[in-house]
Amino acid sequence: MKVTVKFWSYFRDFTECNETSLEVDDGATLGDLHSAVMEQFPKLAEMNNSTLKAVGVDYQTDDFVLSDGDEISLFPPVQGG
Amino acid sequence: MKVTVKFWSYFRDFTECNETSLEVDDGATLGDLHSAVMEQFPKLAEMNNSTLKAVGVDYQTDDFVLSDGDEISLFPPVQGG
Amino acid sequence: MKTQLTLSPEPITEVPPAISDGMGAVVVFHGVVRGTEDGESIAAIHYEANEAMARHQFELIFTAIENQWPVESIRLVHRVGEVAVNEASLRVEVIAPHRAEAFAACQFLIDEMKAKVPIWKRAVR
Amino acid sequence: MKTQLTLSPEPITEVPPAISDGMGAVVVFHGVVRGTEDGESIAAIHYEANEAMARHQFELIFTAIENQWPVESIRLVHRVGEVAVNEASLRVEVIAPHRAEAFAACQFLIDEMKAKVPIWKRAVR
Repeated sequence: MKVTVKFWSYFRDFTECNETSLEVDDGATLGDLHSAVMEQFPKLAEMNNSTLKAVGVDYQTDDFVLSDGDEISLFPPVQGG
Repeated sequence: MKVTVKFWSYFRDFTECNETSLEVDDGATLGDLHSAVMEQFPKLAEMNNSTLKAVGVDYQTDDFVLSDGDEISLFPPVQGG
Repeated sequence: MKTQLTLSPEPITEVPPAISDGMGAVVVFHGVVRGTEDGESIAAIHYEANEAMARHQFELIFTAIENQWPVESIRLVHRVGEVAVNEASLRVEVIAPHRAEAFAACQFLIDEMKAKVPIWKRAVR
Repeated sequence: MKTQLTLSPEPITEVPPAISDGMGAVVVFHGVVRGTEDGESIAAIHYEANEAMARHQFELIFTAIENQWPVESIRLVHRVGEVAVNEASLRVEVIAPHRAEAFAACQFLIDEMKAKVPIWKRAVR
């Protein structure tokens, strides 16, 4: 199945990419997807522990099971205010 | 020596008086003065424990030694805001 | 630390904060007269102040704040006389470099005022 | 509880609080862009928002507040795009019956925002 990944803030500088599409296996989790993305964009791996992950408009943990067409956001710690 | 006592808020309703003058002994304390005032205005005695006492613009405790001409304020708990 | 203290019967008008360089946080509190007092409907609250002492006690609180937090400015307006329901009786504005100290100083100021500043209220029915 | 959420590049203008009966406390916080970032002089901060998610996360925080405190209304404006030094990037207004809950809700809202709402900044030199 296919999901979309969006990068935000300086993650875009690391990936030189706003948004990408990935094929993942059925039953793949958000954690699996994050690992695949870090393989594709090694600079993101440095931020592994501080990366925030959302599916749609909600935060999700690594064990969240993805569905076809999901839109994933990966981004660094937020800084509003 | 002579001191002035001012009443504030509903203490004025109790005393039916804005301000009074009292003769006190040399060396009299704020506590002595308060006792004398409560004798003169018995309704104030009901508020004994919640009465706030100032000399001039500063709060003082009962052991504060008065001077001739001091202006004492007696009032109930404050309610600003 | 700049301070401005106003005790006045005039309605409180909103004034934009005067931000200077390096200041990141402005906290403004309005205390507003509510329509009931001890469960009964009221029309207004009449505030009485022992004004000289109130000014002095506010200054003591300002000094205590200056000694505790890096606050840039405090402006405080407390109305005296009659204040109608739904009107503000109090406005406090605290400006500081960061929000933690602005909130802490503003709440400390109001708590101390409610314990020490000789202002009293009387419901007007 | 009434809420109003604005994410906009427009400068934040002061609006008088809309007090309704029974409300005794208004807390307003302004977050202001400071002239230095990590010790270096800056001209502005550029704010980027993941807007759909930011709106949703703010709504979740508003709901958490409604479940904890008797708050009457929250109005929040966060600017996006470039905000010059000494201008406000954030305005939060909380109206509640009493000051304790107004202060608590306002501080909770800002703390939660800083942990969860996808907005990022970039210094403009």
